[in-house]
Amino acid sequence: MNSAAFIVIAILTLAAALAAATLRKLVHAALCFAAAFVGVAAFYFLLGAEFVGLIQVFVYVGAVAVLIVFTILLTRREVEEDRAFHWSGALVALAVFAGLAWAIFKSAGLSVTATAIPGLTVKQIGEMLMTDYIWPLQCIGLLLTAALVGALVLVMEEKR
Amino acid sequence: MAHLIAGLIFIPILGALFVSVAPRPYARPVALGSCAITALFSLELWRVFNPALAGLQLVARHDWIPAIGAELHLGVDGLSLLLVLLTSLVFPFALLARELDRAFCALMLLMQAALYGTFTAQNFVLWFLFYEMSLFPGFLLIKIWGGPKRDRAATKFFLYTFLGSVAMLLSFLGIYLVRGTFDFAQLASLGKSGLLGGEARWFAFAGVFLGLAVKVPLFPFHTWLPDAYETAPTGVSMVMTGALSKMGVYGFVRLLLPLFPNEIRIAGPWLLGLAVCSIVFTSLAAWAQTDLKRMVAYLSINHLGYCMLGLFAVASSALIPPNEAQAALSGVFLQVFNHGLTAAALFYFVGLLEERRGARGLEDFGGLMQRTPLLCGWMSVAMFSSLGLPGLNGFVGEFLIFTGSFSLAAGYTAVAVLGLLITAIVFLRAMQALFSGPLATSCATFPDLRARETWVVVPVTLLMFAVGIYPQFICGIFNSTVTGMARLLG
Amino acid sequence: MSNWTAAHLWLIPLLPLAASLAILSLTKKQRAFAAGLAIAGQVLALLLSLAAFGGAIPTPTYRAVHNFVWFTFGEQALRLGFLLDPLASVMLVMITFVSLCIFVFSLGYMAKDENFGRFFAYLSFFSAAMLGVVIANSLLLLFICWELVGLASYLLIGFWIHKPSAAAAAKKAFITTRIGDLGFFLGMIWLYGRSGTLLFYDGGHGALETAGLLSLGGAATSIALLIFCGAVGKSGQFPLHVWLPDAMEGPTPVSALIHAATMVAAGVFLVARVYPIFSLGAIKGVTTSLLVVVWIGVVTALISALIALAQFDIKRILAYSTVSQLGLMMVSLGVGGVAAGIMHLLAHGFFKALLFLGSGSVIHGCDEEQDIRRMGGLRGAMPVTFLTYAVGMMALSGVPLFFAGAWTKEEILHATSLWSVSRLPHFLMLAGVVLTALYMTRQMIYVFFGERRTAPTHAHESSSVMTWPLMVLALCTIAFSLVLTPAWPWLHDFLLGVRPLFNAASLIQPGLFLALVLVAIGIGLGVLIYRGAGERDPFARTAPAVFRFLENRMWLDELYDWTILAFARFAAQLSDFLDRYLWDGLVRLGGEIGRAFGGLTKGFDERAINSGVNDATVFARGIGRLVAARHSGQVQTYLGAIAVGLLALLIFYAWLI
Amino acid sequence: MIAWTIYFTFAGAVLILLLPQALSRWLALIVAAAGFGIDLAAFFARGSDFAHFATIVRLPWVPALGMNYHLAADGISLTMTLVTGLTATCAVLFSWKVEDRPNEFFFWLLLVVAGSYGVFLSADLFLFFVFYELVIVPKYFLIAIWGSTNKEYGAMKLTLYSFLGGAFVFIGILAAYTTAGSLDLTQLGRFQFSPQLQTWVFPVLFLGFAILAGIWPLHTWAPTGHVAAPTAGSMLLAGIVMKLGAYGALRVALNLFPLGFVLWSKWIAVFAVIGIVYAAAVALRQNDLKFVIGYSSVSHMGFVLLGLAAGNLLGVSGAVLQMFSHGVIGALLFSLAGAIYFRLHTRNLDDLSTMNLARRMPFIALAFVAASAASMGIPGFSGFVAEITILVGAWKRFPVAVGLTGLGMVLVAAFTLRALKKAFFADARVKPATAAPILPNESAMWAEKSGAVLLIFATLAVGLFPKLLFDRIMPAVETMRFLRP
Amino acid sequence: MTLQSLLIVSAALFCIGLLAALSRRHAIFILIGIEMMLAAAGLNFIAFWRFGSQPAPPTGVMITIFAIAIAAAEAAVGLALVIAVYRHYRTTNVDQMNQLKG
Repeated sequence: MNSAAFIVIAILTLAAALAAATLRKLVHAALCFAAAFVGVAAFYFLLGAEFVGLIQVFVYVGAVAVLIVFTILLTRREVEEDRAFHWSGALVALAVFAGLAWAIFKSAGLSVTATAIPGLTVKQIGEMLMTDYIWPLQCIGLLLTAALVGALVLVMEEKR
Repeated sequence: MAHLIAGLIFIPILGALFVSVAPRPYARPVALGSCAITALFSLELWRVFNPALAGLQLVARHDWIPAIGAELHLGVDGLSLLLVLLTSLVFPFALLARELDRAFCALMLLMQAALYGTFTAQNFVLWFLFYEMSLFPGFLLIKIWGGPKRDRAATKFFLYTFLGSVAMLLSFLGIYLVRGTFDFAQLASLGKSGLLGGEARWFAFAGVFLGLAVKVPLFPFHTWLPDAYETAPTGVSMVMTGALSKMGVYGFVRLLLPLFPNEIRIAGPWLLGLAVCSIVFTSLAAWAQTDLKRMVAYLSINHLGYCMLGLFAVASSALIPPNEAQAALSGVFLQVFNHGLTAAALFYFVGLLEERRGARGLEDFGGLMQRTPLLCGWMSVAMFSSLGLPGLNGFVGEFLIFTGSFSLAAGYTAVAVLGLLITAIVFLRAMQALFSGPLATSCATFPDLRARETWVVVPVTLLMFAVGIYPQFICGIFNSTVTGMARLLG
Repeated sequence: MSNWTAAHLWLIPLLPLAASLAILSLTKKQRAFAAGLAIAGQVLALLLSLAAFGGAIPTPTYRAVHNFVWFTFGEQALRLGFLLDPLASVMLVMITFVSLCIFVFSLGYMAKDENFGRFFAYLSFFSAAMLGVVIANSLLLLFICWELVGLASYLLIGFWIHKPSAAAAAKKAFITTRIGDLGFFLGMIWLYGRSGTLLFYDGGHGALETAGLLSLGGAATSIALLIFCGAVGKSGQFPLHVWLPDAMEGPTPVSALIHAATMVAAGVFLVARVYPIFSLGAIKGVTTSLLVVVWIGVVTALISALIALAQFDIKRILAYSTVSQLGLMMVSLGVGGVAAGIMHLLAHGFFKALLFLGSGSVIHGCDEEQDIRRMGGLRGAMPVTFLTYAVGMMALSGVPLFFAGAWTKEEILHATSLWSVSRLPHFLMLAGVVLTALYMTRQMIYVFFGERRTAPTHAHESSSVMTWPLMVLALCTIAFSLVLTPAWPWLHDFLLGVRPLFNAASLIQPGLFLALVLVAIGIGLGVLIYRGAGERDPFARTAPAVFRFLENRMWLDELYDWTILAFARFAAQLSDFLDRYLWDGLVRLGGEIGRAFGGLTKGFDERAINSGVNDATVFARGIGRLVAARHSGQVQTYLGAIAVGLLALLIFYAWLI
Repeated sequence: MIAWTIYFTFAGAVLILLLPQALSRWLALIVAAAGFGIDLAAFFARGSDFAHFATIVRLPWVPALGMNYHLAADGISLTMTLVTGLTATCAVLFSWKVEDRPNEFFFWLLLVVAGSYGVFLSADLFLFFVFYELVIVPKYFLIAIWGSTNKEYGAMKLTLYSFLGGAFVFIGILAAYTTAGSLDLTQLGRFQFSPQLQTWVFPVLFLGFAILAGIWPLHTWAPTGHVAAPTAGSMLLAGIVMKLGAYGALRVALNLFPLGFVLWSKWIAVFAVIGIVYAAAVALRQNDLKFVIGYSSVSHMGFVLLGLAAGNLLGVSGAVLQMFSHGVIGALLFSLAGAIYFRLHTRNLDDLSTMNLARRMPFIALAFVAASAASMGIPGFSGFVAEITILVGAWKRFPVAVGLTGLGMVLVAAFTLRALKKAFFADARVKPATAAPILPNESAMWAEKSGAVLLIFATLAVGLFPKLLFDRIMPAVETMRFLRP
Repeated sequence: MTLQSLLIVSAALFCIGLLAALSRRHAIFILIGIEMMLAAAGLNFIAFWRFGSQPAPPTGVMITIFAIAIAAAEAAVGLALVIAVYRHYRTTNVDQMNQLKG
């Protein structure tokens, strides 16, 4: 079952991602982007990291995708299509992929299958966040606040 | 009593410090005071020195740089004491030679310290330290206070000597590598059996020889000297000829002869040839000079050539009869002292003339005898002393040198005697040009010897007479040393 | 008394020396005091000498030696000593006596000189040194005093220092004698090296005693010849005689004392003193060294006698005559007549001093005029001088019977006639006698006879302080012959250490007649030739070329000037040149090579190494520019670069595994 | 205790940024002097173990990769920290009159010093490398902002060379790490690397370090860098930074790869000797005083490399002593050149020769004379002892090299003398000083005086009593592995 | 479903993101590409956690959570920048934004 689900999800995700990267219309691309991220979330579910998957959906699909669409709308008039495409980028990407894939295949001990594990509960995650990862959490909080403020400042109209 | 030697070395350094912080008018008194103290120290050294012993005395020995076998090893034997006394003698007079800056006094005192150190150090590294220490003051003294052409002369003096020093240093490093010691006495005891083997010994020999030959200087390494002495201020010329050039001779006696007896024996004819060239060519060159100071400078080389002749004659003979060796060595030591005294005095007189006339060419003067009989009289004494007139100091040393070396190297000595003749010609020519004839108008207002000058001239001249008439008081210092050295070389 | 004097022999030279030093410390004003000191010193020295002489008379082969250690070197001692033997004692008396006369004469002669005191100081100093030579029992001490004598001579010749010619003559004298002295010096050190001592007599160990002489071996000839060099220089023998005539630039008393009576005789004395070395291993009284002595003497005697014929300076004539007589003495020594030579030396000391003082008196009287052509007819104006001069002239010419010179000369001729090698010296010396008489007659005629010529219009006799010494010396010259006659050859035997015997018969000898004849020929010829001679010399008229040759002293000075001196000067200039341009040039070349090397490396550093690095940088930057130009410097370029970097890392990783 | 130099200096650097400008130089002086004091105290501490690279502090840093914060010290390190402290103090003293952004200036300056302390004390390769690279950046700013003649060029060249060297070093470190699996210098010092590896890693590593030590022909950064740098920058460059390279070569390259060293040592000697003679010859023809001194630094560092190449106790000890000695002498020479430039705004020897400086600046002239003497290797100054020891050491292996070095020594004397003559003792009597009126502040300030005196004293003290240093250096050298490969 | 296959997928996702970031000229596409690469990295973390030896502390999960948070912040700031830049230059094409050019 898992394998089948994996294959399906993988195909869907990659296809959506490819579409997001190559479609000319910005809005379409944004939608595909959202779809691809749903796919990634599905992977998380599949791997037993349900909480992360949920966050992925909330943050990306719920927030980032919407943000992108808003941005597109805000700058819509002039730029709704992006026709320019540099094939050199594709080449580089392909080469990198080839290299990575070669490295992955070459590396021994990667073809393991998952063993059963007890589920990772949200409670556990919360406890860890509040104990071991308290400093990173605080930093992230600070960062998010700063990003929020920064984004606001950037976007605010200059007062004449 | 070993602190006496250390005191000798440190007092001039302290004096230099005092001089450089003292107000300008006090510079010379302070410097002279320092000289007086060191002179007292030297006299005390003479008093406690036991002339009956051949070896080192008043030895002070401490670790210094164990890594390279350098020790603080001081001591005196007869030769060292003689040169220490000479140094103590020459410097006060040199300081009296002209009006001085603070820096001038300080540098002179530094040089004095270096000289005391050179003459008493018994370890090569320490010796080399002092040997080189004299170089920089010498350079600056010429460079700053010298006459025309001082730049070139000072540079040549410094670089040439430095080149020699480096060669010598490298040679000694090589010796140290093989023998593991820098101690003079130990090296000397190893010299007989050959310090080094193969080609290396010739390199080492050549290096040491070059260093010392430049310093003395020996023909043809002498060309720095006329330039340097000519341009140096009077006091510096006095010191350089009176004491500094003795470092080279001392080095020959202390280093080259004991360390390389076999090499010298092989190279003997060549070395003797150089010594003879030194004697003949430089005196001839002196003849061709018109500048008084340059003339005296050349004659200075000539006189040191006699020392070299004596030393090489002793060292290059296969079988050294003790009598001749003792005669030659005694002669060399006496000559070292005498030349220091006489040549310094000559430079002093030339300085007096230059001070009065503002020039020092032979043709710049004339008929001085009528105007300044005292100056001429005393100066003539110095000149006759220099040309080896009996009754004055120069003769005794030269007699002994020639006596010793004639038996050992008759042919060379016979040629070298020419030097005595040419020296006489040179001096008489100078006397004729300076003292006789009608009084030159440019010299018509010369003052005769002033009181201050008399205080320099009279003691020095009396000493010349004293050594010439009763040399025993100088010979007594080094007789045992000579005996020991002759035994070592024989 | 004699023992005391012999032991305190050093007092004799010391007294004049002390006087000399004392005078030097006086001021110029204290003239009388200075002269008094000098003369007092001399008188005391004379008295001591007489005492010593007196002590030496009673004992034949008297020899008092007093040695002492001068200084020690190494384990050895250098010893000096004093010696009193007949030779020394007669020399002492002669020197001090003649000196005293000359000192007194100088009182008058130098009276007007500014440096009167200094003159006496020098004279005293000379006297001290000369006495030192005489009493030395060590070749070294002799050499020391010998050199000091040379110094004194130098100072006195150049006494009128404002005269350039005097200074030049002084220099010439010192240097010429020093050439000989160098030989002496070498001989001395050679002797020392061989025998290990320089003492003449040392109780059997001296250099002149059997053991010492034996140790010389084959070197004796060379040593003797080298020592003879010194004598040649000092005694003005050919070829080093050139300085002596020039030395007449000094004041006349100096010429009398040094260049006639004493110093120039020192060479003869030296040869006599070390005669054992010369005669070592002699076969029939002949050795190589003595042979050389003889021939040098012969050549000198003849040459200078010839030159004397053609001179016009009154003192120069006497100077050449001195040289000639010294040659004669050398011949005498060489052929074995030591005593004869010394006797002639002593006699010559008296009469030549007399002649010089006489000439001094003439010069003084004629206002410093020295050219005999301008004198003439002074007989009347200067009677005392004339008479004493005549005595001297006859003594020198060898007029027999009453004059010392005749006896000694006869003795020498006798000695030469006995020489086993050749008779030639004998005949040549006979010719010399004729020549001597000839040139002295010429001088007498020019100076004292004939008409008065240019200069001496108001010529006058000298003061008594000058004439008295003349008279004393003239008397001595005559009286001295008493101890020289073959009838009672006291001096001869005293010198040889034999008791003299009186034998009136031996007064009459064939040689004496021969001498008489020869002198008569000489004087007669002189009178014939020079009678009525004017400004122009008769000889110059008859043989102008020969005369000019002789007048110019055979051009020997010029010859030396063009050959030896020119060579020496050239050598000096060459040495200087080599020093400046070759030896120093090499040093400078070294320096220049260093500088050039510096320049080369500097260029290499800037052009090759540094610009190489710069070029590489520029090249790298160029590539960067190229890449940047393609992507116009965007964010994505950098991103791409990162990706490429990732790839590179991957490849590196691949390479690692 | 010695570790505090690092912290103290870093803290001081940060603090300086916060303080008002007027106080910055005082704080910098205090910090540098305190560092120097600590160095002295550590150096003369009784009973210390100078022979071994004894750990001072060791904290895990990135345990997974085996990186530790590991500091250690032996006689060599202490000697190097001593010269660092001394040079730093004097550099501050000679920067007393920096008016332009003094806070930042002293900040960067102290950063260089702190980084150098770190290099000399770190016992972990990675830490070592971090400190090593840390020095480069402040150096760039010091030169590019406060420098003179052609400063951008000089700064960039210096930085590029440094990074190039750093890259080589990094490759070497990676190789060592991947092979031995440790970054700890003491552990690596016991690890036996395979001969093949040593054969190629040693030259890479050594070259990386030697670039910073100014090895010929990769030396050209040194003169230009020195010339471009401000006085204090030159002093630090000559006094400390060049030593980083030599120290690294000794501590890492030689000690870790002794077999490689044996294989390559003769080439090191060849380049060292070329460097000595060549740089001296180039210096003979330079007209900028600082260029002369810059090339002299290269020549002197050649001695260090020659000593290292000798690879025996005397040679290496001499090399360490020469590092100290040149640190002091180079700093002294540069400081005096800087003092002249500060007053006259020229360093051109031809210009200076018309100014009669010996009369106008007697103190500086005197100090320069002493510095020249020391630089020429006149006995009594530290240079002589170091050179003689190096030569004794090198003689055993490279006799010909020693002979050539003698030539180099003469050339060194020649150019030093030339610079001395032209700068101070030119014949003003012949050419009267036409230009350059006497400026008001020509006599040396107290700061300069005390700095120069301190340096002269140091070189004299070491020259006369080298035992002070040798007693600490030699045991440390003796325990090093390359002596017995 | 092996670790290998998951890594391949994440590598593919990363490269697609790279493609977007490199080849497109619109700022938003670049942003999208970067987000994809980040997601790929997160996927790797989760995968390594899941396939690593168990039980293990959920470090991978935690890092992913933080990465998502940071990515969100980044997206927010990035988009705000796009808007600000658009206002300024009236374009969102990065070809015209070359202020970084040296």
